[in-house]
This record gives sequence, C-alpha cells and structure tokens, in this order.
Amino acid sequence: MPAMNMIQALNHALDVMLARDPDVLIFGEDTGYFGGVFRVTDGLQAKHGLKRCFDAPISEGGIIATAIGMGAYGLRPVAEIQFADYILPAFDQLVSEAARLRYRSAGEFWAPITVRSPYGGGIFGGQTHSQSPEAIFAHITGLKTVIPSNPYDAKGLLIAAIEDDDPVVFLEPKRLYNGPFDGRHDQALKTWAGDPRAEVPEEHYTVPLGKAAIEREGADATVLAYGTMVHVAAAGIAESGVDAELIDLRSIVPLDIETIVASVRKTGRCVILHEASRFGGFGGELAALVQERCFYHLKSPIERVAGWDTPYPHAFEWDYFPGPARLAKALARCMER
Amino acid sequence: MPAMNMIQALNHALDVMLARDPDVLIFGEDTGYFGGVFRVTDGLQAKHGLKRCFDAPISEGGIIATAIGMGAYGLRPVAEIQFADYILPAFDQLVSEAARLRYRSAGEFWAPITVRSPYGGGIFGGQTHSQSPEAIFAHITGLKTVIPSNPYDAKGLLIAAIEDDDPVVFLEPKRLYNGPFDGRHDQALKTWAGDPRAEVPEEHYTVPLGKAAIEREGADATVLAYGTMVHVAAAGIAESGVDAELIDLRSIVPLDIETIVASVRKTGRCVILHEASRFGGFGGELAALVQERCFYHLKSPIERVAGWDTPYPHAFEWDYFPGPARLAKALARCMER
Amino acid sequence: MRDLPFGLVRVLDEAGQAVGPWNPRLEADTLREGLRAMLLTRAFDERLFRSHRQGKTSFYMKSTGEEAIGVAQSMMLGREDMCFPTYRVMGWLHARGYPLIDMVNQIFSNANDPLKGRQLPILFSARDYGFYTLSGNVGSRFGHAVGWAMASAYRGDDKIALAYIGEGTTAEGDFHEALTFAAVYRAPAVLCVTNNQWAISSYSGIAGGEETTFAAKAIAYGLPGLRVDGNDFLAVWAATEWAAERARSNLGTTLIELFTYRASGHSTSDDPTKYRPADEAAHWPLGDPVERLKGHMIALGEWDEARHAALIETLDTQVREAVKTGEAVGTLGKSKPSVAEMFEGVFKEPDWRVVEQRRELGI
Amino acid sequence: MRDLPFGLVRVLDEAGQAVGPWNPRLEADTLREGLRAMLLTRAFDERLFRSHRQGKTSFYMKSTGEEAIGVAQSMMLGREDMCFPTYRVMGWLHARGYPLIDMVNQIFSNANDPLKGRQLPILFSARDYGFYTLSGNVGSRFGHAVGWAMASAYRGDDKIALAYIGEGTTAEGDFHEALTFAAVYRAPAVLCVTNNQWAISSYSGIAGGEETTFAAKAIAYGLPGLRVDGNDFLAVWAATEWAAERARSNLGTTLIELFTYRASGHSTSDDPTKYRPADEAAHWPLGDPVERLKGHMIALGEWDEARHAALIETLDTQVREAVKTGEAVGTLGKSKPSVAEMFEGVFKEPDWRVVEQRRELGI
Ligand SMILES: Cc1ncc(C[n+]2csc(CCOP(=O)(O)OP(=O)(O)O)c2C)c(N)n1
Ligand SMILES: Cc1ncc(C[n+]2csc(CCOP(=O)(O)OP(=O)(O)O)c2C)c(N)n1
Ligand SMILES: [Mg+2]
Ligand SMILES: [Mg+2]
Repeated sequence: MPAMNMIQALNHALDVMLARDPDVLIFGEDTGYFGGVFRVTDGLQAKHGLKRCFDAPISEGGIIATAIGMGAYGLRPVAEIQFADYILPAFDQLVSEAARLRYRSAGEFWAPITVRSPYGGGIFGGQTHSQSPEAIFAHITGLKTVIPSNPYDAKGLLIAAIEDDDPVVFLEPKRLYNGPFDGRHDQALKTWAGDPRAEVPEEHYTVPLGKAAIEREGADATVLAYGTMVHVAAAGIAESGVDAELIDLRSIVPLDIETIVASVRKTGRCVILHEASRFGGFGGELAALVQERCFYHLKSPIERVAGWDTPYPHAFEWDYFPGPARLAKALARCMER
Repeated sequence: MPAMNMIQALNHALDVMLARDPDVLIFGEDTGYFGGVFRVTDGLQAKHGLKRCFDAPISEGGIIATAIGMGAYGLRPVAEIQFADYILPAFDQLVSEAARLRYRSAGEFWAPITVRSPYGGGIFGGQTHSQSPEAIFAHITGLKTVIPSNPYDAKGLLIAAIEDDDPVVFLEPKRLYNGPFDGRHDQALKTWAGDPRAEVPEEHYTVPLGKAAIEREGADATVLAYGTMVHVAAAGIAESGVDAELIDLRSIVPLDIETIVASVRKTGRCVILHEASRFGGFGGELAALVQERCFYHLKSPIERVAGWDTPYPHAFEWDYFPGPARLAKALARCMER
Repeated sequence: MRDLPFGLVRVLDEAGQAVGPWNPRLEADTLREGLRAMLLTRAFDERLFRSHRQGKTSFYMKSTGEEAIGVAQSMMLGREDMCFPTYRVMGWLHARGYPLIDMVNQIFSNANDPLKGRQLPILFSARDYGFYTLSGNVGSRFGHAVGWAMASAYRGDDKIALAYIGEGTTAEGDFHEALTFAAVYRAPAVLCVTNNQWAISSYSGIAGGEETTFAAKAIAYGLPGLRVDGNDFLAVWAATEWAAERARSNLGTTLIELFTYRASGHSTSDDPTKYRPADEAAHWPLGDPVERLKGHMIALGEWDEARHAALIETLDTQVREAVKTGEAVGTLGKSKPSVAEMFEGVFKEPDWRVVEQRRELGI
Repeated sequence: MRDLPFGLVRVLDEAGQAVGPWNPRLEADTLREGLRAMLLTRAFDERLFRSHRQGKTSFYMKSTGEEAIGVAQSMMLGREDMCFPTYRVMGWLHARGYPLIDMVNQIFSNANDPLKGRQLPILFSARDYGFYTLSGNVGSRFGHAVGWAMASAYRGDDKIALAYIGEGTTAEGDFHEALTFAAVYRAPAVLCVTNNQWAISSYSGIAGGEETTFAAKAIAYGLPGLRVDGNDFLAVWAATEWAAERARSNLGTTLIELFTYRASGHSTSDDPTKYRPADEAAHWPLGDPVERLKGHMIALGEWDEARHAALIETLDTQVREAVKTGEAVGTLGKSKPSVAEMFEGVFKEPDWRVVEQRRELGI
C-alpha cells in the first residue's frame, strides 16, 4: 500500500471518482490547469480532460450555485473553495438552497454536491486564511460537515461524501496536508511518511460519514476532537499523563453520538478541543449533548479548549492556537476535581 | 407614558435618533416612502427627509457593504434587512468586514452600524420568513447580537445599539410586534395594550447591551430565554407549577454571564428555550457555559427546548414551535431527577 | 447587437395586427391555447386571492398583468427543458396542464399538499412540468439555471434552462454571478428579467432602471440582450424562440428583459395604494396582455366575444371545482399532511436527531 | 459614451511622446515625483520579497508592472480622499510618503507593527494616508467605497472615494452590488478594475474577459466606463482626473478599467511558471510602466540615465536602511507586539470573555 500525504490521498479520491463515475466533475478557483493552490487537483485536468476538471471565476456564490444546478440535473459536482474563510460569500447558497432543496421540494430535487475547502490555522495565514467555520455549518439543517484527520480517512471520507446524495461541506485541515502536526510548532516538521494512517489503498473505498474513530482508548477521561486537533489532543494526552480516550469525530454532521456517549459514560470526564473560537463554537453543542446524556456519569465539568474569542491573530498564532499544553492543563484540572 | 406596541417603540427609537444625531440614517428594502413591510420606519421619510430615510436596492450584501462604508466615514447607519432569513447574502459582509474592521486595522476604522431585522416564527411565514439565525452571529468575534422581548426594551436597546460603536445585529421577534405571544396559538390574539412593558417613555433612554433582565424570580429552576420565547417561558413556567426563575437575556453578545450563573447556582436547575433548531443552536453555548460554571450546583441535566432539527415547516408551525407545554414538560423532568 | 437592449421587441400593434420581423406566425390553435392558459391563470389568481381573504390559506401572490410571460414561454419551450421560476410565472404551470387540484392543495397546505406541508403557498416544485423548486429567497436560483444548463451541455443533451428574476432582484449578487458563469461557460440558457416596474413598494429606478435598461446588463457579459414587450404574447414567444434556438445551437446564453407591469399588489400582505397612484394600473403602459391577444385573435377572425365569455365561464368553473375539492380535503389549519412529514427529507436518510425528536413528539 | 469602454485611453506613444486629447500636461517635477514613487515601489518589492525567502516574513505580494496605477492615482487625488485598495497598489502609500519603516515592521510582524501583529503582511491600513483597511478577502471592500462616498455627499463634503478590484474579482457579487448602489445613489466615487490579465493561475477569460472588456461592465449600470492603458502613467492620471472631476461635480461614479500586466508571480506562495510561459513577462504587451515614463522624461529632456541610476541607488539605500531598522526590532517569530494586543480591539471595550481568557493566559 503506498504511503500518501493528505494532498495525494485527496487527489487520489478525486481521480478514482472521475474515472469511476462520469457524473463527477470538479471545479473551483485555480483547480483546472494549475491544479489548485494546495495542489489537490493536480494533474486531474490533464488526465481526465477540460470538461471534467476546470477553473471557475472568483465567485464563491456562483461556484456553489452552479454546482447546485448541476446537482439538480443529476451530476455529482465537487467544488473547491480556495480557503474556508471564503465560503462565506456562498453561505446563502449553501443554507437557503443546497441544504433545503430536498426538503422543500418534497424530494423532487436535491443537491448531491461536495464542497471541499482547506480550513484551520497553524500556517501563519493570518485572519482570513486560518479560520475554522464548522460551527456555522453544523447548525444548518440539511447540510453534512466532514473533517478528516489523516490521509486514509481523507480519501475514504471524500469518496463517501461525493457518493452521498446530500450536500456535504468537506473541510480539509490544511496544516495536515503535508504531515501530522501536534501543535508543537517549535519542533521539526513531520511528514506523513511512516505513519500507518498514511497507508492509502489505490482502489476505491469509503469511510462512512457519521462514524467516529477511537484514536486512543483510555479509562479516565474522554477527549473529543477533529481535524488537526486530533493530533494535538494525542500530544496533550501524552503530556498530561492522563489515561484519556481520544475520539476523532471525523464528521460533525452526522455526529456519532453513540460512540461519544459510551466513552464519557465509561470515563466520567470530557474535554472538547477545537481550533475555532470558543464562544458559540461546535464545542458548545458537544458539551450540551454530553451533559444531557451523561450527566450522572460526569465527575467534573466538561472542559472546552479552543481558540480565544478574538479574530485569528497573525503574529500570535501560537498564543491563539490551542496547543497540547492547554489540553494537558484541562485534563489535569478534570482529574483534580 | 404612552402605551406602544413594539413597532411603535422601534419607530420611536429611530425617530428620536434621527432627530438627535445628524449622523444617523436609515435604509433598507422598502423602508423609505412605504415605511417598511412591517411599518417600523413608517413616517420617518416624511418627517426627516429623503436623505435620512430611503429605499435600497434588493441586495442585502450591498446594503451592509454600503452601511459599513458609511460607518467608516463616521455616520451611524441603521440598515433594515426585510427578514432575518435574508441576512445570509450579507453574511460575508457582516463577518469578514463589519466584525473585523476595528481589530484588523488596529482601531483605525470601525463599523458603528446597526442591522435591524425581523426574525422568528409564529406567523405562518414558512421556511424563509420564520428562521432564527442568532447562533451563527453569536459565534462571530466582533459582532454583537441583541434581541428584545417587549416594547420598552425594544426602544431602549435599539437606541443603545445605534449609539454603540461596534456592529450590532438587532433581531426583532416579529411575532411580538403587535402583542405578546406566549405560544398558545389557539387563544385570542393579545395586544400590548395594558402591558406595563409597553409603557414607553417619549424621550431618549437606553437599555444597556449585555444586561439580562430577571423576568420572574424563582427558587427551583432557571429558564433562559430571549425574544418571543420569554413569553412562552412565562406561560410554560405557569403551566408547570415549578417555581422557576425566568431570565430574559436581551442580548446574547455581550452575554450577561453573571446573572445567569448567579441564578443557576441558586436554583440548581436550568432549562434553555429557543426557537432555532436545537443542534448547533445558541442553547449549546449556554448549556456549556452553565455546566462549566455551575457544575457542582446542578441537580439535573441542563435541558434544551428548541425547534426540531428540520427546516422551518410551514404547515407544522405549531408542531415545530417550542411551546409552553414542551417547556413545562422539561421543567417537570428536571424536578423529578 | 449592442443596440438591441435599447429597443423594444413588439409584434402586436395598436390595431391588434401582428407585424414586423419578430412575428412568430403561430397557428390559431396555439393562440387559442395561449389565451386559455392566460385566462386560467387570471381566474385562478382571482379565486385563490379570495380564498386568502377567507382565511383558507396563509399567503397568495398574483401574476396579474404578466400572464403572457409564463404562458408563452412554457408553450414555446420543450417538455424536457427546465424553468427556474419566480413566484410570478404561474402561467407556466397552467399552460402545461398542471392539475389545479394539486395547486389548490398546496395553497391550502392540506393533507394532499404535494409538497407535504413543508413550503409556503405557491412556492411550488413540479419537476415533471419543467418547474424547478421555488423558495422565498428571491434571486438565489438564477445561478442554478446556469449550472443545470451546463450539466445538460456536459452530458451532450439538448435540454435548455430558462430562468426568471424580477427587475428589483437584479440588484442581488446572484444575478451577476449567474450571468458571469453563463457567459464564461456558454451555458445553453435563456435568462429573463421580468421588469414589472415594481419591487414591492420600490419602483424600478431603485434597481438602476432609470440609468439604463435591464436588457443592457447583457453588454457587461458580452451576451446578446433583448428588450421585449412582455405584454405581447407573440413578442415573448418570438424572442424566446430566438434565444432558445441560440442556446440549442451552442451559441450560449441570451438575456431577455420582459417589460411588463405588476397590475396587482405584491402579495396578500401588500397594499399598493400606500405607495402608488390607485389608478396607475388602469393606465397599463403596454396594455392588458389578455386583451391584446384577444383583440388580435378577433382581428384574425379566430375568436369572438361570445367564445371569450364562454371560455372565462368554463375556466372559472374549473377553478371553482378544484377549490371546492381542495376545501373538502381541508384548508389552512383544518387539515395537513401527517406530522411525520415534518421530519422527512432533511437528509435522504434520517439521522438520529430527527429519529429521536420524532419519538419525543410521539409520532 | 457607449463606445468609450471599447477603446483604450493612451497618452504616451511608442516614441515616448505625450500625445492626444488625454494628455494631462503635467509639470516635470510631478513626473519626477511619479517616477520616484514607482521606482521606490519596485525597490521595496524586490527587497521585501527577498526578506520572505530569508524567512523574515510569512508572506509578500509584489505590484511589479502595475506601479503606475497606485502611484498616479495617489498623487492625483486629494489628501482627504480615500482609497479602497487591493494588495497590488502599494504605490499609493509610497507616493504619499508612508514611512518605510512602518511598512517593514508590519511585514515583519514585529513589536513595532502598526497593526499590532493582527494582520497578514502587506494588508495595511493607513487612514492618515487615505488608505482603507485591507483584508485577505478579495472584493469585499468595493462596496464600502460606495458607502463612504455616499456619506461624504450626505455630509456635503467634497471628498471622493476610489476603489480597486482585480479583473478576476469582478466575478464576485460584491462588484455588481457596489456598481448598482453607485449608480442608483450617484455616489462620488471612482471605481477601478485593475486588469492585469491574471488571477493567480486563471487568465482574464475565466472572468469573462474574452467576451467583452471590463470597462464595458459600466454600461450595465448606465455609468461611463473608461478603458485605460494602466502602464501609462499619464493616461492613468488623466483618466483619474476626469473621473474625479465628474465625482466632485456630483455627476456620479465612473468605472475605469486599467489594462495592465502582472509581471511577477501572484504572491510568495505562487510559481507562475506552472501556468504561463516563462518568458511571457518579457513581452509585456504595454511595456514596463517605469521604462515608459522614464523614456518620456528623457525625451522631454527632464531626465537622464545617470540620474536614473542614482535615484535607484538612493531608493535602494532607503529601503535597505528601513529593512535593517526593522530587522533590528525583529522579524517574524523573533519579535512581536505584546500578546495583550491579541485581545484588544475585538470590541471597543473588552467583554468578560476576552478579560477571562487574557487572565487564563496570564497576561
Ligand atoms: C433575498 C431576499 N431579499 C428580500 C426578499 C423580500 N422580497 C420578496 S419579493 C421582493 C420584491 C421583488 O421584486 P422584483 O424582483 O421586482 O420581483 P416582483 O415581485 O416584482 O415580481 C422582496 C424585496 C426576499 N424574498 N429575498
Ligand atoms: C473572497 C475570496 N476568494 C478567493 C480568494 C483567493 N484569492 C486571493 S487573490 C486571488 C486572485 C485575484 O485575482 P484578481 O482579482 O485578478 O487580482 P490580482 O491578484 O490579479 O491583482 C484569489 C482567487 C480570496 N482572497 N478572497
Ligand atoms: Mg418587479
Ligand atoms: Mg488580476
């Protein structure tokens, strides 16, 4: 099985789907000839032709509107939004249209579209190349939101998203494209080479939407994370010395509530970790659900470790970014109580 | 003191501010000659002139962009978005621009704008005239979100919002425009007449942003609500027979965390009520905060009573709408545990 | 081509004659069918508007004065083509024989509502009739038409898309984005601005209509723009035929401004006397489209007053019967689809949230 | 006026002579000042680009080939006017004497960064220099210029707004919305499309540039549209003067397409050889704007090679000194403003969330 970084795994997923399903096509800003600013669509136009993979005008609303129309016709478009920060001009299309087509038309029309977008921080991208907008999608009825944390999942989840008949926002943690990153920014860069999660089969396979992965088993606390934060969490758990169970949610809608609840009932403690700013973030929903369903098992308050309630601040990336030390502290606090 | 319904109180606030501050101006779709589809700007153009209150093209993004530019110049524009469902085309302007101007420019520019918009259900408006989008604003750093529940607060909060130097999303519960509504849709319509909260002073006054109101004192549980749900909560509490404290948040950003925490520490139980669909809604943030800060005082899980996780369904308005009976049940459940 | 957007395509002259190069030379049967569908649209509007006043529905919107548009374009285009409508082209469905009773049930939100009670009245969806799902948001489907048309071209099909947008709504970014994509990808689409001179209370100048024509916006994209008398059934037909032909020959998109007039209020929530002269409608600048087509047919010797009166009578009876049947099923609040329908169709397969919530509601 | 958008306003001919009706007849000192600012822009770009390669900053973007635009417009407009920039008109600041050291500190995100470490390099804000706050999102400030201009008119001031948008970004809804408001409210604004033929890897055709000119988009709004040689300092000046005059006389907005060429890569993250011929830049279709102005001044007898070389030397020294001073303060990651700045300015007054979080971080 070849080792792939996340960019290669995603590229592979697209390649497989283009070859397999003539209804799949790919477009976005710079995704055609150039192959995307992060190279995820590299080589696909050359291999599959201009009709299957092409460039779009700089118009995120137009890109999603076009994709919805294609989806309504019967195609399975995969649109790339260059940075998740730039999904916002298309937010109305996603919410008022893509997410609502099936419901309001009583099943006459639907939007089997996938919207891929690099998200998250850790690359010194500043305010508008670093944000994590997952919470505003999670609240939208009719929209699925998927976030892989490694190459194997990235390929399998992306194929599942494309094959899904509902609109999927597929957020790619850009800090993980070239290697796992545990938040220790002062250490040497790691690549995916040698990581078992980077062994990616050549062929078609799926990782089902809505199934979390238990990344590490543990007895004393549960850590909920997704995307880059899965790696940060692993480092933070190690640093804390707490025997914590680490759950990689993989998709936040649909959410694997069973795995979460079973774990917290077992451990009695829960820490939620995400990059997005804390207030109103997806951690709130997770905390609410956990305390609703595990109240009598909880030994200490559910903690949220997250970005501060400020815009993403360029020079203060590592002050803002919720790294392993902050998670370790939260775990320690849980254990003390 | 004259009795005013909420439309009159809001109209009055605008009138007072137009008279008082030459930098205030008002625009939106149909807000000029016609006076707005809900009549909130009625008569203002005739009284203050075409330059102070006028019509805008059907372009929510353009309206907010224009308001931001005016705000950067030094004016205090008040923009109306005809229905909160239609703020979405302007979401990027609110998030990427209005909310971030001050921070990113290190204080050189800011957007002292107020965006008024009728929101919420209960008027058989169907999917796109009934939604409650507050959660997606609450998550945005740099944006304030205010929701009055009665005419007195409406006027005082709107004046405070206009005078505030930060961008404020001001959501007006449209079901309360003409009278209080407790969710009992099968009963005779009530008007604001005779309600002490409808006694609205003629003159300028403010209700500060970030201060909740204790609508009812109680010992055994705390109910958190805002907008229309304050009235529904009062009815639900009465129906339940539980001695619950009812807190009207009035603004969700800034949030009056002190009042909330003091109450839940006192009562030991908490139910959160909102119209928006539950998953990812603002109730999640409230639940997370409450359990973080009141964990050892909580006698039962925090409950959330909210819209179901479906789009707003026209014919099923009263099945979807979280009415007093559902709150009463939640309170009863809390008390049993 | 740069001058087309500043003219006005007309066929019917003041005397009711079809004149000029745009005359589509339609068969008399086609004219009669068009007149029937326009009159049906009007009869239906009148009666259902009254149903609203009687509390039988939550909402209604009329197409009065604009019936030629939806009807002519519906008849002209093929069954496989798709229209991306606004709420003001119900004539499209009437021309294609969409069952009146289905419409009535949707408007009454009753147990037989084909949209299962999920959507506001008249925001139809009728895939088999080439009618894309409507929504309350104006403008946001304009770009879907372009994507749909691109998909048709991609598959090598010869279906085309036709989309409508109100002149007021051309101010939305959606309009510009749709036209940009249409031009860049040469989408086989016909994009129409229905300029009825009003957007609720705002006259067309608030959308830029005093600065230039709406058809002239085509020039910004290097597309042909036609400005057409939207109250002239024959002109609408001819312009649509021209644009459809272009689209089907892979020559790309045409923008058509259909100049018309909103003779009624915006919706049941509106009182137009608050913002425009009460008698403005009486001076319809382009005349009543129904009267104009009727006059033409009479001039041709293919129609007469007696047949006209009889047709109106027949159509009104059809509408009344449909309304009666719908009322028997139930009107707003008196009948509705199973509450389970509230929870269906959020996703293709329900997830645990709606499953649990359905259980919580005991259904 | 409908033909203007299809021509090309030029002043400098092949021989370096200023010819034709648009010649702004500038003083020699003005030309020298323009040349200086353009050369400074270029020198600054070269050196700071190198700083990025050395890891001293996270990001940089050059204006190479487009210097005439920001510089001429900055010099032409008044100190009270406001420019709503893109990242590619840094010449605006250089022409107004914005301190190089402030720029360098911002680019190095160091302790003296005037934007307090909160913003990506070169996304400046410089109110006192008539330079509105930039952001990573393209297009979203275009409409702010219109609102700002409307506010000026509302107050009875005679300040005008000038905004830029890249040709690629004209596809965004923001572009259309800004122009619609500008036309409807007759905003005293000058709206400019910098058509440098590329949007990262996409040629201008992807934004519709093969179908018509970008200036022609003005016709959609009934506005005058000028298409101008953006590498011709004099033509840019003259067109801006004309448009500014219109704006100040309450005649409303002008759309100007500035036809130019992005001679360098998109940014430090970009490798243009991946998508365009490596030698394309060598064949700049309109010539290097610096060389063209220099040639003109030499032809006028107001400049010579020796002075040119000396000026370049002086400017490079200035830049080097500023960079050295900035480096002494610190470069990316080696120095930054107080971490407290991360929590300031979210709102005018901090709320409890940032107060608590600051405490949690112990600062
Ligand atoms: C995005 C959005 N903004 C605002 C509205 C409110 N609204 C409904 S209809 C309408 C007027 C539309 O006018 P026009 O486009 O001219 O169409 P017409 O009604 O005249 O056919 C407005 C502003 C809406 N439905 N959607
Ligand atoms: C809203 C948004 N979408 C996408 C991007 C990514 N992006 C940055 S620059 C750029 C190209 C812009 O091209 P153009 O408008 O021609 O300006 P130029 O760089 O040529 O000056 C793109 C797509 C962005 N910054 N903002
Ligand atoms: Mg209209
Ligand atoms: Mg460009």
